[in-house]
Amino acid sequence: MNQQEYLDIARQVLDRQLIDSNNIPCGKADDLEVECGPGGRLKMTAILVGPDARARRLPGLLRTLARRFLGDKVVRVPWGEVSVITSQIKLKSRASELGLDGAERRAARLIRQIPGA
Amino acid sequence: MKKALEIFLGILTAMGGFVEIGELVFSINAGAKFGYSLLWVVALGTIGIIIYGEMAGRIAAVTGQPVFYLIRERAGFVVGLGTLVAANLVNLLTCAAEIGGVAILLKLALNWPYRVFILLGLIFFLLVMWFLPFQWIERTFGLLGLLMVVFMLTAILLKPDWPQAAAGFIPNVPALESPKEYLVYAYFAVALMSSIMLPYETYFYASGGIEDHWTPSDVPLNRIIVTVGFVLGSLLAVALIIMGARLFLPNHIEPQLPGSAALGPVIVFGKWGLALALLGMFFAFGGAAIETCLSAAYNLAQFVGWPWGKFRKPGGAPRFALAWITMLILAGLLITTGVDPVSVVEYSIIFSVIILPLTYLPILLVAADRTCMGAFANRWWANTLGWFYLIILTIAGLCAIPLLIITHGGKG
Amino acid sequence: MRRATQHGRWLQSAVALLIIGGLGFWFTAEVNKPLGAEDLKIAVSELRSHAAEGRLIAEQALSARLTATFFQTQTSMLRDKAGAVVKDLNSTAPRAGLEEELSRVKAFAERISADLASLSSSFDDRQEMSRLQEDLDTVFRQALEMEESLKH
Amino acid sequence: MKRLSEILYLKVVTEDGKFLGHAIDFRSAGEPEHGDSRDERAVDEIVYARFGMLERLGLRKAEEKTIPMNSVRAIEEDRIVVADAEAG
Repeated sequence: MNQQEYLDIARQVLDRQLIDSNNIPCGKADDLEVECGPGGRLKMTAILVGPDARARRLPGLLRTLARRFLGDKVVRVPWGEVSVITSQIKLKSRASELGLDGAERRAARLIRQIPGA
Repeated sequence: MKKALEIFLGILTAMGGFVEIGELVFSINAGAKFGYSLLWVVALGTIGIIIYGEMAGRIAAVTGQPVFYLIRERAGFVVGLGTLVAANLVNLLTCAAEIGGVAILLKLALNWPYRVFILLGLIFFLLVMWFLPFQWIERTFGLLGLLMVVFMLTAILLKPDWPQAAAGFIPNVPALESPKEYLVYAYFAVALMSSIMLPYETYFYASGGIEDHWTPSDVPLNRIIVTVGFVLGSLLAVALIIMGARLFLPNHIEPQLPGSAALGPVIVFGKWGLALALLGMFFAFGGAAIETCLSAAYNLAQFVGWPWGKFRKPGGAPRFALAWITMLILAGLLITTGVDPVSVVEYSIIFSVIILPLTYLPILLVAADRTCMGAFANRWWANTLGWFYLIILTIAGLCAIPLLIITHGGKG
Repeated sequence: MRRATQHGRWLQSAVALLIIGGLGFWFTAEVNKPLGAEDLKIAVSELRSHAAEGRLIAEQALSARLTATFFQTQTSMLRDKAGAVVKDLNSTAPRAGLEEELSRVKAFAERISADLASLSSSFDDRQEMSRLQEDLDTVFRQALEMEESLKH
Repeated sequence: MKRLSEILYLKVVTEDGKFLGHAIDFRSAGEPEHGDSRDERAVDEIVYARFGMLERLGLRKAEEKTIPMNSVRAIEEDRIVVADAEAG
């Protein structure tokens, strides 16, 4: 819907929903990796997903707690994987290929043991 | 034709799902303490929930985004997380209270030990949520919750003083004996408002729209369902207030038990009234229990970006499924400790006033935003009303806890 | 759009302050409060309400509009509520000068919960039921009077 | 190597210490991705704004200004320093 000729990284990428090539939700853009060149040059190189990326955005004590209880896993999705940006961010590969499906797979193994799952 | 049926069912579902244990208790007590004079709060609250329910539904239909996507994207990660925690705490408390309420109702009908019924209720809900598809759950409980209509008939047959009742719809403060009484009045106004605008209704409604795969073409449907459904639903709250005013006020009773509510239909219809009242409340509370615990799972999954929704089989959204199962069991454990469901829900309602602004602000911002809503963005009047309610709710939120403490939870 | 963060932050801090302050206030209030006229009034009005409801239920049962289960369960739940009031009253010491009122309230509380207790087992005994109904009626009126007197 | 969350909302000041506002976003030229592929996206402008009480309460929209990245002198722990020329 937005036909603007620029991209506002914080407002249009950060905290947005990621969906993989099969349109399956696979996490949020919890943070972004930016490369600082000489002077003030900045480049976005990757989307970071996972508990650690989230934890780092919390204030002091909460951050340590979050790290302890939710682990410090973080998955790096190279910017080259980004396919389409609308209100969601569509990726080019499947969640499994990007390593974004770990927890989901473990939960599935558990749930599938219940009849009717 | 199919559309017409969908609208019809949607309306009835929204109506049947409108009242839960907290709203029931607060409405009856509002009537039992202050007669008809708090009816205006029901009107105010109903318009509010219609405004924001419609916005949330419209956003879901147009952008496919549920409430907690918006909260995280617009309010930011930290504030969003705060809202998530608060919202799900309220969901947990409410869910626990509804389960307790259901157990009490079953006890009133069969008189086995209370905790046996908590367990049975829990198992029943788990099975229903595991096996039934979303629409079935929503409609079964919504439609059977319509048995609550017995309270409307009761209210009418109790021959209320209609002109006086009508006057109650105009914002007013009655002449009361002591300053303390005015605080109690304020407390009930805030609580009633909150019980009608409980945040989970918006979370659930918007996520439900996505469960039903709404598209922009469903925007009118959404509008009709919200407006007609919630107005009809609020008539139940009105009926409960009238019942309180006509039956409990003159008898100097301030009902503290779900069973007390059934006395109205009993007096008018005898044993049949009793049966209908108990059944109606059973499905109303049960529906609310399921909605609150699903909402909690929706909120969490939407905030961290998991696959979610009942339209996916549990195996297709495993963490979502785990979330609602855990939620339901936690609620069950909480209520098994023997805490009084009614006081639990009173707290949850007061605390939810505080998260209402945090929930509604992002909805308002997105609904007003042309870049993502396009032609479906708010008109000026929707924005004005939206901000109006946001201010009211912020004020209410600021008064909520002080009032709770000063008035000893409305006891005086 | 992230402007939201700004008012969000503001709202959140307000909320946090409210919750913490509120809970603190609440807690201190709960811990060190001797039983004042206020609390007595609240206790009496609760008892008054329970007595009145017991009376109403008895009346409905006498005109055969209630099932045995509902009657028994509802009345025994009411009894528990009255019992809880008794417990509260016994657990806290009254403020000076209120001893006499306190003992009267306790008397009400015990009488009412006793009445409700026997009421819940009187479904098949109409005479007993109407006797209890009358008794609850008298306690109710006395409680109502006392409530009024405590208001001033 | 930094994270967006570390530089978002930093103070924006000129070399002689004049406070301009807070960095509320980083703008990159070129439409949002729609199928095309690039391995990285350069940031071209910093979007900043001043937040008074009214803006915080949401009663007034904060006025957004932008600074081209090439006039950014340094990105420090707690602030972004830009050339004096931008102070206007």
